Amino acid sequence: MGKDKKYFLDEKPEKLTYGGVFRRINDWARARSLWVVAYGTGCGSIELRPTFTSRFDAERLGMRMVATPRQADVLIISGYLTVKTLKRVIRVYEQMQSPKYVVALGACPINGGMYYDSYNAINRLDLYLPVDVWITGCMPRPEAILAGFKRLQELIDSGRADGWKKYIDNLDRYRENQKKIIKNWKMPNYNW
Amino acid sequence: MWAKILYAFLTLIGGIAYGLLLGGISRKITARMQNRRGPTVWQNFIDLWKLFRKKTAISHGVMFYLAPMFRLVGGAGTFLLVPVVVGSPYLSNFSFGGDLIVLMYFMVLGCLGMALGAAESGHPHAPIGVTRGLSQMAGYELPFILSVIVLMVADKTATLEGIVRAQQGGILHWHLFTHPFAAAAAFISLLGMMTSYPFQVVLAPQEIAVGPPTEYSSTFLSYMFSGRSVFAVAKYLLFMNLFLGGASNLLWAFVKTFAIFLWPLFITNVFPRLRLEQSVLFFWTWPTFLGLVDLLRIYLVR
Amino acid sequence: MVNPILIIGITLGSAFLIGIVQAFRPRWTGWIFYPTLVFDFLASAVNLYGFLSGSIGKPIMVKIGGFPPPVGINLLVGKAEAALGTLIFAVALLGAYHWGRRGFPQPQGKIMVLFLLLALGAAGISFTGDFFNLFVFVEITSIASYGLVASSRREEALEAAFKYMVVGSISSTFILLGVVFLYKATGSLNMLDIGGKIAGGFSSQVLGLISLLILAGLLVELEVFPINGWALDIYQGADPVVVALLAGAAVKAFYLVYLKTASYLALPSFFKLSLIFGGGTYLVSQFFAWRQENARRLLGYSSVGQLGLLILAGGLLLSPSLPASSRAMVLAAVVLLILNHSFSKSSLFLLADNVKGEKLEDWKGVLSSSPVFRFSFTTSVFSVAGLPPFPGFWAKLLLVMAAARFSPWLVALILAGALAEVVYYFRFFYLVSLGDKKAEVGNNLLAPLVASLFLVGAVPLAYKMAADKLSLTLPGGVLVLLGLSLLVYLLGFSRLLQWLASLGLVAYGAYLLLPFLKADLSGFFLGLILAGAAVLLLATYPGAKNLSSSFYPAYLVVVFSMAGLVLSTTWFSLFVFWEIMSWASFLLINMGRGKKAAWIYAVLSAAGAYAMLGGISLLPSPYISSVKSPGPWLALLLSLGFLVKMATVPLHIWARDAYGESPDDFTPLLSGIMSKMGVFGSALVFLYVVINLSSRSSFNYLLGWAGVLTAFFMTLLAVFQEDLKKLLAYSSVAQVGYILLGLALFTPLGWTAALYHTVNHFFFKGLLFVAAAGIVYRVGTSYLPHMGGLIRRMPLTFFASLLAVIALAGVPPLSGFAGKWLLYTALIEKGWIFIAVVAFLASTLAFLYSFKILHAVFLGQLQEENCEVREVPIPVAVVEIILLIPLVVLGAFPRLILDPITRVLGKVTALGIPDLKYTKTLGVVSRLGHWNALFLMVFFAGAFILALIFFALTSARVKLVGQMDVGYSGEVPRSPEDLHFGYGMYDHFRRAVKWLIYPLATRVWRGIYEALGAVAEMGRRIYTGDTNTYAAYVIGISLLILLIFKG
Amino acid sequence: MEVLNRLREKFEITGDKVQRDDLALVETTGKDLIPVLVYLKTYEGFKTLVMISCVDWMEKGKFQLSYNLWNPEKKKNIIVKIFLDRENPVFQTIYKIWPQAEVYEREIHEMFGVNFEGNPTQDEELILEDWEEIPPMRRDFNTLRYSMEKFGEREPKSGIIIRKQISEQYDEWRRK
Repeated sequence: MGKDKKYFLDEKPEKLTYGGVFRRINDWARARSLWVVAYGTGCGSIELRPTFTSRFDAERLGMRMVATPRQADVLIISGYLTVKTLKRVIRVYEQMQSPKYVVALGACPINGGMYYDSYNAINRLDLYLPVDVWITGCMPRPEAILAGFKRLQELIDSGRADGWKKYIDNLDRYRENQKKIIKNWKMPNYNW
Repeated sequence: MWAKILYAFLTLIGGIAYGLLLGGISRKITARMQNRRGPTVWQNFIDLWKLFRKKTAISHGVMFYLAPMFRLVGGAGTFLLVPVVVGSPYLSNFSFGGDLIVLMYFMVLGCLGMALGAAESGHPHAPIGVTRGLSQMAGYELPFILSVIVLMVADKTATLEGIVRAQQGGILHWHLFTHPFAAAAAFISLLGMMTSYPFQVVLAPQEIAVGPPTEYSSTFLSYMFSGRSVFAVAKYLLFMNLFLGGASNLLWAFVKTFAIFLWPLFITNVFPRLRLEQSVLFFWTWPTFLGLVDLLRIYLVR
Repeated sequence: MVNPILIIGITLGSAFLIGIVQAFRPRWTGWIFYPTLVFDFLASAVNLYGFLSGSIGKPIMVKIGGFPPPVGINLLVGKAEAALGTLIFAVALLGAYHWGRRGFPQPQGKIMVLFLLLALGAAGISFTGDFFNLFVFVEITSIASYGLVASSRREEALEAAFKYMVVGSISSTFILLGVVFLYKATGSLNMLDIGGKIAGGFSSQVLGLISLLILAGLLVELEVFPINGWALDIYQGADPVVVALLAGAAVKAFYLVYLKTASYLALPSFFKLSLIFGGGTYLVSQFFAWRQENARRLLGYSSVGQLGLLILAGGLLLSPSLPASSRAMVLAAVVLLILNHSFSKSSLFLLADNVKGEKLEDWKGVLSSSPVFRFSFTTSVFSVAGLPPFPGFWAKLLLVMAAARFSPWLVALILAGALAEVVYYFRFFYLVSLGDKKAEVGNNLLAPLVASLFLVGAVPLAYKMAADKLSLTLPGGVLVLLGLSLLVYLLGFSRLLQWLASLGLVAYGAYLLLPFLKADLSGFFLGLILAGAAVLLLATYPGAKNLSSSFYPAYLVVVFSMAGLVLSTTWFSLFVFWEIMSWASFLLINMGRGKKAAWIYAVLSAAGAYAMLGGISLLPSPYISSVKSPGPWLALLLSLGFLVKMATVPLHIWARDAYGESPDDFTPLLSGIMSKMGVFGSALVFLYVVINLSSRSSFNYLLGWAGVLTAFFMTLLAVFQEDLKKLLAYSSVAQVGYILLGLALFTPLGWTAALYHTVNHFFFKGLLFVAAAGIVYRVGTSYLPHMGGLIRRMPLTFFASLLAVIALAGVPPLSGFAGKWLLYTALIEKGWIFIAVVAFLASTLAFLYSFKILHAVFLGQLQEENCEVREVPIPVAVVEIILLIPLVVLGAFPRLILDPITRVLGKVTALGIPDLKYTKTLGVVSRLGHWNALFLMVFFAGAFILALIFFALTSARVKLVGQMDVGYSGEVPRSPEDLHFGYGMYDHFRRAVKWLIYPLATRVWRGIYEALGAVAEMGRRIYTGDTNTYAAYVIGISLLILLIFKG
Repeated sequence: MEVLNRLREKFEITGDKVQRDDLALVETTGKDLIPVLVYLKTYEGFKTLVMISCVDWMEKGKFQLSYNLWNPEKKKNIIVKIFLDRENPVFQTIYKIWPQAEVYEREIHEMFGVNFEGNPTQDEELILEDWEEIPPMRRDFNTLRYSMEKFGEREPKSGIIIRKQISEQYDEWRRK
């Protein structure tokens, strides 16, 4: 990994404060402009398609799918998460720019769901990433997802969706958990 | 002079706002065409503010850092070189800065700057998008140049004011009607310029993320966003002045640019996407042929 | 004065003596052999000096046996004879020395005798004043030759000797028959006597037949086509020293006697005979040599060709309708041709003796083996191929000018032959300079060196002769500078010293040429050349670079010949400098990697130049500024050379590789300034040659299309180029296409655009090529996909390249836009709207490669192997900064250049000044539109800075991340290569335009070359190598001559 | 299916069964498998390899490899089975007959630990990255215990006890 040092920034993100002059209006705008990174991690991502297209039309809430984590605000963990996917999810999450939010769909991210005894699917997502909103069900219907997003908007609007802050504050602990199951950590220490 | 700059600045703010609003309207119209409600027309303002007030941003180097400024200034410069209302002391912007030729080259500056910044991001999708965009530009420039040259030769002037003045005196003097083939060619090439749907391979979110701005985030993106909006407005204004007889007051300017704005919007919602070589060859055949018809007419009549 | 009989007597005596001495003391033979030759040479030289200095007034007449001329045998030695004798013995001496160093073939004494006899016979042929004596000497020469040729004892040599013997016997028979009949008819054998009788009105029915018999015999000896197969076999098979003497000198004696006989016998159709056989031989042999793979036989073809040219010139001399002034030109040309051919060919044959093997392949790498070899070879090849400043060039110039009075077709023939000669000689040169290994060559190089030094020494003489005859004046200052440039070669032990000397010399040149820096067209270009050369020379700082020791001399020669070119007042002078520039640049390009490119460049340059020369020879007046009005075709001919230099479609095929693979330090000059010489020349053509209105419009329109198509296609090709320098090469050619378009418009505005672009193109393309040189030097490759991300390592170069590319793309607010604006305004004003459309499209395409340059080199991912690359060397950086400033300053204040251009155009009366006004608010105002450069610059800079400040104040926390921290679908990229988009950047676009970039021109040119080569190959079959066939040819052709020209 | 008759004539067939009209099962020995496959592909028109699967017969100490072939013209399936020794599961690759077999073999190697000699890519990771245990689809692999150890607790304490019991029962059952 020594060679990669010059190619990746090996520096911890700084802790951020939450507030400022425009706090109210910022939160209001953030709540109404949620850009979702289009990354289907599990079976639940099939529910996202109706959510975002004509039938349920999440765009009326100001939501959009974007293709790159750099521009996204929301990361959706749609269902079970395998170890292999988790590595990518961590990298994607860390490449998003703050403030950023995580929404977990279905039972699997909560406690493993029907894959509780799988050799490959993690049991609890919040050990590895700060989750702002859980939406239960296996799978949750688009209505439920929309309700979840509504909840996320409320949280953001009231300034309580601060998972991104928690993640930076407790980065070492999260990293410890992550490294526990990702034995061979082939990523840079900090993904930017 | 300072007053002029102030007016121009105000127009610019108005232009950006108008561009954002048009973007919102287009999203709304698209939504209605797809039988859904869609976001509010102010959605783009909200997005812009959110992006502008993001907490963190990443940069990949100097050009990456400067590119949004290039984009914004290029877009704004283009906008400011086009008079909104010809002859008006308040709304003719900086059209003394140059004529149509200047404008056509100045338009490239912002795109080129942004392309360089995007390329510095080191993300392969960015230069892929840029090369696609430039290639497509080589496609749509041909019919556009043809029609612009038709107008310049017909009106014996290269200034936008001159071209607008040549169209005064009734709707039938508009170049849209006096040079219908050239106008058709130009309006088809407008589709390419706006990267609206049959010619949308440049951004192609499904395959190359969003092309050039893949790595841009936060405040950088907000600059690009506003630059893009005002650039679009500048193009509408340019087409208004070239083909729709300019505007005699602000209201007319709104109406005409809105009409022009609807054209690519309607096309974009009903067409699938062409591959790059298809779109280039398309531009080099039918619209070019249309443009040549008028060019030949001008050449023979002269 | 030395009595010529002494030469003959002593030589004969020595020959006998050697025969005797050899029997007792074989080693002593040399003590007789060499002094004899030295004596012969000195005696002839003394006589020649006497004739030249005037101390010997009239020809020396030697009576033998005391009988007066008509009855007794006599020798008649005039100026020509003395000169030829000197030449023969000089060559013989060189050959003998060479042999001495190498070791004589055995049996030594006999060979020496034969050698002496050969020289003696050749001298005797030229000295004699008697037809029967002539026959005797011919026999002596022939027999000596048979023996010498056979002496090398190779199979081919024996065979050749046998063929020669058969053919020579036939020829001798003809001569003897002729002499016998001549005596019967006239009752005399003395040449003068017979000449006098014939001039006095003596006539006889058989006289014509007799003369033809003698001449036919001589023509066989003169190796005319198609009865020269035996000669080629000798050249190929015999000992090179013998060949050097035979081809270099002995044949010239036959030539002299041919001329003398023809003029004494005064048959009216002689000149036709000579023209036909001379021209035919010349053209055919130059042409047949194209595919020749045997070096010695190739040189043989060349010799035969040169002889053909001499016979052709002789035909011109014999022509009754040639004016006296032209006759003097032809005479001078003949002298120069003989001189040139003797020394260059003996040098080449003696060099060939040093190379093992005869195939061209065996010659690979000999150029790098030793500097002496390189010098002799280059000089000889240049001279024999007729390149300046060597005598061969002047001879051809004189001959062409004289022939132009006679017939344009003759000019075409001479030039076609000259071109064919360049083709194969430079193929030879290209093959020789190939190869990385040093070939093993002998070290017996003194004799060829001396021969080539003779050539160099003959340059002033040749120049003087040509200048007298053509009333040619070259700018003296420039000649001095050119001479000094060559002296820089002597500093070859240290590149640094050479560099400093070059800088000093350019400064001195600027000082010397300062008076010419006026506000006219020449002054404009002169300023560009001097300032540009100084700046670009600065960037060639030798440092650790591996420059050839002849780099700086050649560089300076290019620079100063360009200066001479723009200062020329006559077309001759322009042509001379043009040729010097072409060949110096050829040498420079040949120093790079692209040897083949250099060859193609040489061939195309020569083709263009010879077309130009043909055009010049047909012009009514040689003065440039005298206005003339020939048809558009002549103008096209005249401008063909310029078009080649500008690499206009379809003559562009040399450009990519020549630019791309020439030495990196030379390319900026090539692109920035040298290509502008084509612009200068075309400007002259537009201004002074085509002034007839109707022909001008069609000619200009044609060239306008040529310019715009060049711009379009070259831009398109640049888009798909994967090599930095080749990309820039295409771009450069395309930009010159715009300039040509501007010139072709022939409106004040068009010319303003062209001249503005000329200057501006120097700035940005010079900058880009200098930067490319620095990058290639640091990175070690010019292959684009191997670069990328260099902005982190070379920020200054990136910044400079960025500005240059913006200027190149013509985007305001930098300086490049002005050229575009002026050009389009001019185009639309003139009404060339279809051209305008293509030009616009081409400049749009330029954005594609502009982005490619910056992205592929500087942006994207920094490759692993380039992580330690440093910024370009300091001199390069300094030059970058120097060239950077005008891009910005001119962008804001275009009038800094526009005003001088207006002044220059004011001098050009045919055009008038451009219709541009300057106002404070609108900036530059044309009839069509306006453009406020300063405002745009201020606005852009101001708005940019404002936006930047606002951004810095309001933005989120910006973190500079690592180069591979990109959103890569959650994956961790493995290496920069995976992420870099560098190869095949516009493949999608290529799919759209592949029908446009089909390499048609290359295929067509190659097809023409191959087809001609195939024809030459077929033609060569007439030399069956069979003695019977040769004899049949000889008899058949002689009979044909007799039948056709009898009356 | 008359194919079976022909097979029986030519090769050593240890068992066969016609499951449906269009599906037959053939059992053969390791040394005859590849000839059988080549024969089926070349002469009988079973041109497509649908899949290769593996079954762990832990009690018998065998792995069963099933090669599922498809005759697109006659619309017939045939499954050729062989048994391998569970302790030392080694077999030849057939990727030269059907290139797509390479990936199936790779997966079986990863999931069951069967070695396919000659398969160039079988040691590369397919699904499991950095796997250190015994292959997870072997029946003696206790996936629940693995999940508990690796991914931690799932529910409050009581739940853990229940899961522990389950996993112990599982282990006992294995031992039988």
